[in-house]
Amino acid sequence: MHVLRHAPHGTIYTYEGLEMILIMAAYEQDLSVVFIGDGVYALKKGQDTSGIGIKGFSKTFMALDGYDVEKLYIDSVSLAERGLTADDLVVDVEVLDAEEIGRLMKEQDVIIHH
Amino acid sequence: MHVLRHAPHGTIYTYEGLEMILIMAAYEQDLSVVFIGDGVYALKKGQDTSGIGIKGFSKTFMALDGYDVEKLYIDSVSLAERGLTADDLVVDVEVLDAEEIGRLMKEQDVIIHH
Amino acid sequence: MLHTINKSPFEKNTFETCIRFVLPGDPLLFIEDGVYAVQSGNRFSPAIKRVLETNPVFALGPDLDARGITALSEGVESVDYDGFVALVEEHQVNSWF
Amino acid sequence: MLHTINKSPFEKNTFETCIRFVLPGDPLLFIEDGVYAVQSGNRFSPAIKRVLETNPVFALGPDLDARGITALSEGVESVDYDGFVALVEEHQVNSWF
Amino acid sequence: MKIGILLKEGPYNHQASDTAFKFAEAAIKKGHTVDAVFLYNDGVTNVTKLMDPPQDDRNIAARWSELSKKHGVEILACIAASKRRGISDDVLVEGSAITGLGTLTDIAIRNDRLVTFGD
Amino acid sequence: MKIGILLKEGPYNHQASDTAFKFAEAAIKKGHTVDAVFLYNDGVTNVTKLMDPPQDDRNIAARWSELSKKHGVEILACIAASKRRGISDDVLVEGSAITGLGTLTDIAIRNDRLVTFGD
Repeated sequence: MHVLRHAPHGTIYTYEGLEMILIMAAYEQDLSVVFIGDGVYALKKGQDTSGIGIKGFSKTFMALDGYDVEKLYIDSVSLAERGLTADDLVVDVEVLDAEEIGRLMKEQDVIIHH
Repeated sequence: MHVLRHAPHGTIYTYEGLEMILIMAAYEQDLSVVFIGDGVYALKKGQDTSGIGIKGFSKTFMALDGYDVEKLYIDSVSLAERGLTADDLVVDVEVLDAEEIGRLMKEQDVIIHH
Repeated sequence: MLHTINKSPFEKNTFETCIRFVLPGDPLLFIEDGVYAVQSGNRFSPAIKRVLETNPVFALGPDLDARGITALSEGVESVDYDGFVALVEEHQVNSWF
Repeated sequence: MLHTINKSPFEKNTFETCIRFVLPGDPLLFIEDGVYAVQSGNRFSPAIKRVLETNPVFALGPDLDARGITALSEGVESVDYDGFVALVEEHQVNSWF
Repeated sequence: MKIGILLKEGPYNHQASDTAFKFAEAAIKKGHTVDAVFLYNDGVTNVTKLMDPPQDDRNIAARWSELSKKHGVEILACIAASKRRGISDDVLVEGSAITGLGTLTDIAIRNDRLVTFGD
Repeated sequence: MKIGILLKEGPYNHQASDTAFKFAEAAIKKGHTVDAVFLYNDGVTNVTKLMDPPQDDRNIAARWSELSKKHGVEILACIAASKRRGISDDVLVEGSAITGLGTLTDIAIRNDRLVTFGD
């Protein structure tokens, strides 16, 4: 399970996390991705990075489906306190509460935070 | 003015900040150092870093006096919310409130946060 | 004195720490992940509203665009890098991160 | 599942975020700047007390020593790197930073 | 038990590298196998042999190199992260290597634990 | 107006380097002099010529080098911070140099502004 917890662009963690997810998806079954905290911002619609000179990557999340990464989860509290709803996001993700995500984490052999 | 805002050891910012302060003190008059937020932990008595394999440096703050760095200020709120008092610190620092520190900042030509 | 803030207020205490030391009248400029603070309707909107009562608040437009933030808290002004430089022309800089 | 936390709770939201996802019974281990959370009598002591009602809480001794923290919140156990390894023997690891 | 380590920060600037090393040492001393340390993000800069800290300070690259020699721990830097940060074969400390992210998947699968250190 | 820049983080991992560059460009375009960019902490890794990012990405070291050539901006890495992180004369991109912290004092004194970018 990969946990994305950083906003995009301010640091590279989300971008390099996504690179890792894409490669690992080619090897692993059952890979899941969870968006917690500022990680939910990675999925925000309407990102245009041309002004900061950094390559955007929000559209790459739409491609995850093609890599058989279908388990995308997002923390409901993180979304709500940022004034966002599922409609603001570039992909369909399953909105879960913290306990549900905690239970999913508990089932994992490997968890990597980005 | 140098503003130390990081706890020691977890990152190098406070240590390299102190290195900068020592060098600049040789060139500049009127250099001041302010401890805000986790920066106040840098002055905590009783640090023993032998177990983590990183060189300790809290005693270097005691040497600042010899470099004519005499203006050491600390934010009262940062100290209080960490359950610390001036007695817990390795050097004498002037405890100020945020407004007093804000006014000192406003007088500066250069402010560097570490 | 210009105060710049580059951290998301959700992740780090930079914003909350900075505003304790800002004097009335001095401008704040949110850059990089700091711009999430001025997105309208989030947990920090009331705090931004309070700051605006005494201080001008700016956010770096290219950073807002990069993050898809279109709705700003009322009273916050978007500036480009030119505007950033213009603020630096007028003020000494206190960069909080 | 072992949850490790390496950030000061004053500076970053790591601790507050982590505890929302921890299930009852799972151990927490504070390391690096994370250990400031278990210093007795600070702003986070009540939160640590609440966590201790349902979960064992550990802090890495060498990191406590390095920071001059001698008084821990009651119920928090100090372990050395050996103890860290022992916890990893028993649990899969979830490293929060 | 077989343990893999993922290290996501560079040397000196963050304690992550020191904690990862101390943890690896302790695990080995307890009889476990530390299979590999995989370096990602700024972590790849842990293995440049050009680092030259003050004499009274630890040399972090040399320390990883030593761990590799003594205990057969593979020290592996991600190639994409390395290229971005100027880490190439020319500057690698002995005992380290550059590899792809596929190797991290192998490490995750073949070890009983993967422990991450980061910032 | 004369402006000095202090950059405290490395390339790619944090946006600080990008923002510093965009700010410097805009200041020069507005007719100001950007006197120097001083690199501290992980910031020293901005000037390794070994970095080799993907073709469709910016090359941050090359960009600083270009700025130096075109506009006479000194790109200076702190020697103590550089040694710790494996940045030596051998890997410096053209237009950059390694220097002591005394130079930062000079930069602070001789410029109207010192603007810091960090993490």
